[in-house]
Amino acid sequence: MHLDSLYQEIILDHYRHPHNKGLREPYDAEVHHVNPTCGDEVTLRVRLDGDKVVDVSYDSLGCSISQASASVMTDLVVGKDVEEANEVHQAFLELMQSRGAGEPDEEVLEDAVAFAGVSRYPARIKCALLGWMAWKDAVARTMDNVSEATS
Amino acid sequence: MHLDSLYQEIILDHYRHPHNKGLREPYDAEVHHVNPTCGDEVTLRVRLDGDKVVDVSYDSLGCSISQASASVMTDLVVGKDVEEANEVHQAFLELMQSRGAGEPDEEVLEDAVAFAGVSRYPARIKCALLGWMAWKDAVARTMDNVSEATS
Amino acid sequence: MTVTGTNVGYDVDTVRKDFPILERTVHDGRRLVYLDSANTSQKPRTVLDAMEEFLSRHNANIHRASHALGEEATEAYEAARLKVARFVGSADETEIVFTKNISEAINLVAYSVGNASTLGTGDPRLRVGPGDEVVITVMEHHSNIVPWQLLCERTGATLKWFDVSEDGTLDMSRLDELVNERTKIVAVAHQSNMLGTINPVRLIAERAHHVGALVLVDAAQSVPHRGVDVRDLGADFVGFTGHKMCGPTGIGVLWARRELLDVMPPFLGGGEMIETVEMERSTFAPPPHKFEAGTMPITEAVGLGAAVDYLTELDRDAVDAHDQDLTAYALDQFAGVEGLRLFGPADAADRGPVVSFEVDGVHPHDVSQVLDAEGVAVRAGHHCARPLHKRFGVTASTRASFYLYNTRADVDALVAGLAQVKRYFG
Amino acid sequence: MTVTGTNVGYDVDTVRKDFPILERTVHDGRRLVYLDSANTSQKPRTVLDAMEEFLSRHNANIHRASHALGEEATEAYEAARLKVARFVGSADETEIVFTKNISEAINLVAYSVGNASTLGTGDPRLRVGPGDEVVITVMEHHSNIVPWQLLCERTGATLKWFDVSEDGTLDMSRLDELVNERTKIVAVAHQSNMLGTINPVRLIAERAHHVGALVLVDAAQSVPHRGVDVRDLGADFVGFTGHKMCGPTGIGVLWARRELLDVMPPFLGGGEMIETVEMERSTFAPPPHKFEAGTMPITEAVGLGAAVDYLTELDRDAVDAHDQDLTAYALDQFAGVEGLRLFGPADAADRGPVVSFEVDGVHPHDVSQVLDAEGVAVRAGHHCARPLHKRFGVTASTRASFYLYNTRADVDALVAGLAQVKRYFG
Ligand SMILES: Cc1ncc(COP(=O)(O)O)c(C=O)c1O
Ligand SMILES: Cc1ncc(COP(=O)(O)O)c(C=O)c1O
Repeated sequence: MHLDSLYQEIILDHYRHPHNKGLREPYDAEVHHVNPTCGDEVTLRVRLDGDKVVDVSYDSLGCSISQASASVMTDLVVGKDVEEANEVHQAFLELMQSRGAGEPDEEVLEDAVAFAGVSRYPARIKCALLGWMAWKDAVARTMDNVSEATS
Repeated sequence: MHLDSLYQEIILDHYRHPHNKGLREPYDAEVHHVNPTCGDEVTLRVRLDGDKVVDVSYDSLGCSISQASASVMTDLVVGKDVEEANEVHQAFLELMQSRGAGEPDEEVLEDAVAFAGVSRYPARIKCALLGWMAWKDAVARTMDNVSEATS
Repeated sequence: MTVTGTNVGYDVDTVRKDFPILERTVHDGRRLVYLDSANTSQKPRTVLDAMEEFLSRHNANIHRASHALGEEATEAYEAARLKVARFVGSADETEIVFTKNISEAINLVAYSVGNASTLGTGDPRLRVGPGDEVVITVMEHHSNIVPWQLLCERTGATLKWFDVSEDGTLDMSRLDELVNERTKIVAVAHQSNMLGTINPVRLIAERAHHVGALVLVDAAQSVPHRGVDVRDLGADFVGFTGHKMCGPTGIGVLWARRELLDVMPPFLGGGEMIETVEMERSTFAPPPHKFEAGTMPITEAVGLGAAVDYLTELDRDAVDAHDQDLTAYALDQFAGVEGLRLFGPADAADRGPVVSFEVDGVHPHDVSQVLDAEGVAVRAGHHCARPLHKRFGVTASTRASFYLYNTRADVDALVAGLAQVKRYFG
Repeated sequence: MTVTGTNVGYDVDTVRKDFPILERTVHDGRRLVYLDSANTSQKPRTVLDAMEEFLSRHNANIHRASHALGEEATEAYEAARLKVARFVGSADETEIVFTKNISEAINLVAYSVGNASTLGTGDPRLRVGPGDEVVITVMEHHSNIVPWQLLCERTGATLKWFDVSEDGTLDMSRLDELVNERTKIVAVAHQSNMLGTINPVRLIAERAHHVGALVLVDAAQSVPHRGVDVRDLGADFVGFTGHKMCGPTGIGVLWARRELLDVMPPFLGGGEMIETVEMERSTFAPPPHKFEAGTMPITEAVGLGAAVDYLTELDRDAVDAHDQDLTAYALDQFAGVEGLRLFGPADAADRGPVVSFEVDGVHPHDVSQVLDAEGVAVRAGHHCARPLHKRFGVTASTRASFYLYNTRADVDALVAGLAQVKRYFG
């Protein structure tokens, strides 16, 4: 049944047992993002140390895809340099735009390869990206704050 | 050729030799009407004596149908009581709405029976009515003026 | 009228044959169970044919062209206006203004009022400013919220709203307080697109008129189903939208009392809405043309006319009875689904044919995804009624909606799909 | 490109077969000679088929529905946006806002600017008030006049305009005076719908940008015919309309630089244009959705996409050459018609394929009526360009316009019809 190509076991696992969920201190920036279609929400905090992503925590309301994606995302970016993390984000974006034809690099995307099937469901791509968008925004704000503070 | 059902000889005659054209003094009310689609215009003056239509004069820019109709209209209303004239107007309106199926009463409409064919050309009905609309408006204003003056 | 199963006054199997799309399958051969008509309805063959016939035989611009096609096109367009007027009980077709959807219809009123307010001249009923109030409800579709928020922002008027009770009905207890001498406009849905609740529009209109306020009714969800008579509603403005009533996209309707259309300033400026244009200033055509700027959705109006014919022929009472029957049947079946929370009135008699619900522990997106895989098309999200969802403590719900081509078998497919949902996410 | 007769780059006889309506006759079997495409164009079979296919196979609401049909419909609608973007040279399809026609597109800009002005916050380029000037031309269609008059009325800004020279070209001599530091917006037609004149938009835009004003180009008459590249035009906003370019009614386009769409306040409020709605206030979606309130003309967008495909496949240069050839031929033939006064540039190279004229002593309504009886469909009136007609001392004119399916035989029929007109009214 093709539903399984969307709801891979990895996704359902992350959905049932999300990683890094719950807002934590300390943090450099907090953002709140909404999916206008369904009202799904995520509040996300980022903590950097120089270029290094030290912590990402979040609270969210949403479907299995958006919940699982946020969980996988935190696993992928915490501990990386911002630049590296952005590369992973870019790879994930490309996967989402691949209309089911993407061949995700498991080295880069790890658990996120499970989202390959989502790219065939345009309505769900936004769900998978909600956490990532919040992450990107939060990092941008952190950088802004830093550059303001040092300029 | 069915054009002839629209452009009856009577219409072309009135078009080429319009009656009562040219603005005259004295008058009780003057109105200016425009056909928004084609920009055709008529300026029309009415002079009443009590309930009697003493004079109607006009100046106009427009097609054969609107010119001829104004000319025929003046013939029909001058000399009548306002109420009688309104009945003629009503009969003409009904003819215009008849979609070619009207059987105009020549006793009432005289030369205006020639416009029966116009009712089959919706785009031209407005042309045929331009002068009549101005007439109706001018009479209404005259009556208003009178009732204001006497109240 | 005899009621036997879903076959109420007409044979639904015959009706289904009128809708070409119902023959198609989705996801590798599954029967399409279309339960999203409150979002947009499907179109009968007669509507498709009317549009095709117009486009391939009579297409021309209207009111402007003095040639055969132009006359045919104008006649077809104006005939559609007449049909729509009769359909909602208006004796004067110049009370029907065509728009692109009901959202535009509501914005038309809000902007016209805004323009009257900015210009500060004309009819005092149309002028709002600081101290004045516009009243809506928590139950509204965003299209009947945002235009009024924007109007209030532009004019300094204050937005107020009716709350909704736990049972999904409007909280009418504060009617006299909410609708008072400061109120200039009351805008309310005839039927909620989430809860299905049918609102006591007449009662609200009476109070509003008592205090001199104007009333707009959003009838997007009611006109497709039940016989709506604009005079009976007691409103000043009634809007509805073509694509939810078997008609095409791109066409909506504003009905308004002619006396109001006469004094309202124009909204969109452009060709065809004018009387005369000088560079210095323009004067405007009488209604409805004053509000129909530019080339209108002509083919779409013709399509809507055909939709109105279709609904009339089917008999609106029969459609209403059919929809009611399905709603009652669905509510009945839902009672047997564990963990299902229904929003809105529990009794089918108090609501239209939309049922929104929550499945315990499963997000609506996931519910609808599993249903879709079974061929069952429902809507998941806030259905453009976010404040109402918030009122019930959720960000989203799953909504099934029924129309004249649905059957009890469709409801059964939905219920079976919900079992599948629970297996998947249980 | 080889030019032989009217067969320029494509075979017009083959092309005519694509347009079902051209097979019909009018007035008891006369061949339809459709010379009113500047009013609205006819539609090729592929456009009709795309709409029919969408309605009978994929119809659903977009962006909202999480089911198979909803995804197909969303994809079809967004694919149309992409096609339109590429068609006019935009690399970013979020710069394409769908409207119901170009009139709405122009009103959208005027109202968004008006809203920015009323709120008094946000980007200063969008705020106009007393002392500020909006510049248009005497050559504009009413749809590019009235919205600016209404804006000026609401905000206290002043409307100015370019005059037109006797030869039908824009009087550019006062450019620097008209477009000055007080100017906030310049709105100008790319091609006049009465005279055919093609305006030096780029030059005007350069001056406007030099003084910090924004530029809107009304490309309703140019996009159907010649390749229009929005970046080449140098404008900030470009509008055009589906029904004049082989597409359906009910759909228009506003292209705008993304950076401007980002800072413009919304126009119509409603579903789908929001980010989040609270009763107290709402925030809005990013462009283009911010400007697409309510259910959009979905089928119509799909139809427009098919029209764009059709024009692209035919090759726009070929269409342009074909139209030019017919215009030149018509001007040639007109030279032989006694008592015919042509409005606008005498050289086909300086104009688009519309020719407006006067027949000495015969009113345009009567001209067009006689032509219609011969099967020749032209437009009579002021063509929604009353100030321009006044400029040339007439209240109305007769207009013939040519498009990709017209032939030299059509022009011959027109000229023969004019002889008939003179016999009738001579
Ligand atoms: C130059 C020009 N601008 C604007 C318009 C208005 O287009 P629409 O009626 O599709 O809004 C037209 C055509 O009517 C036109 O020719
Ligand atoms: C109650 C209600 N009002 C307004 C609308 C908006 O309709 P449209 O999107 O056609 O403008 C809808 C449907 O979307 C609705 O259900």
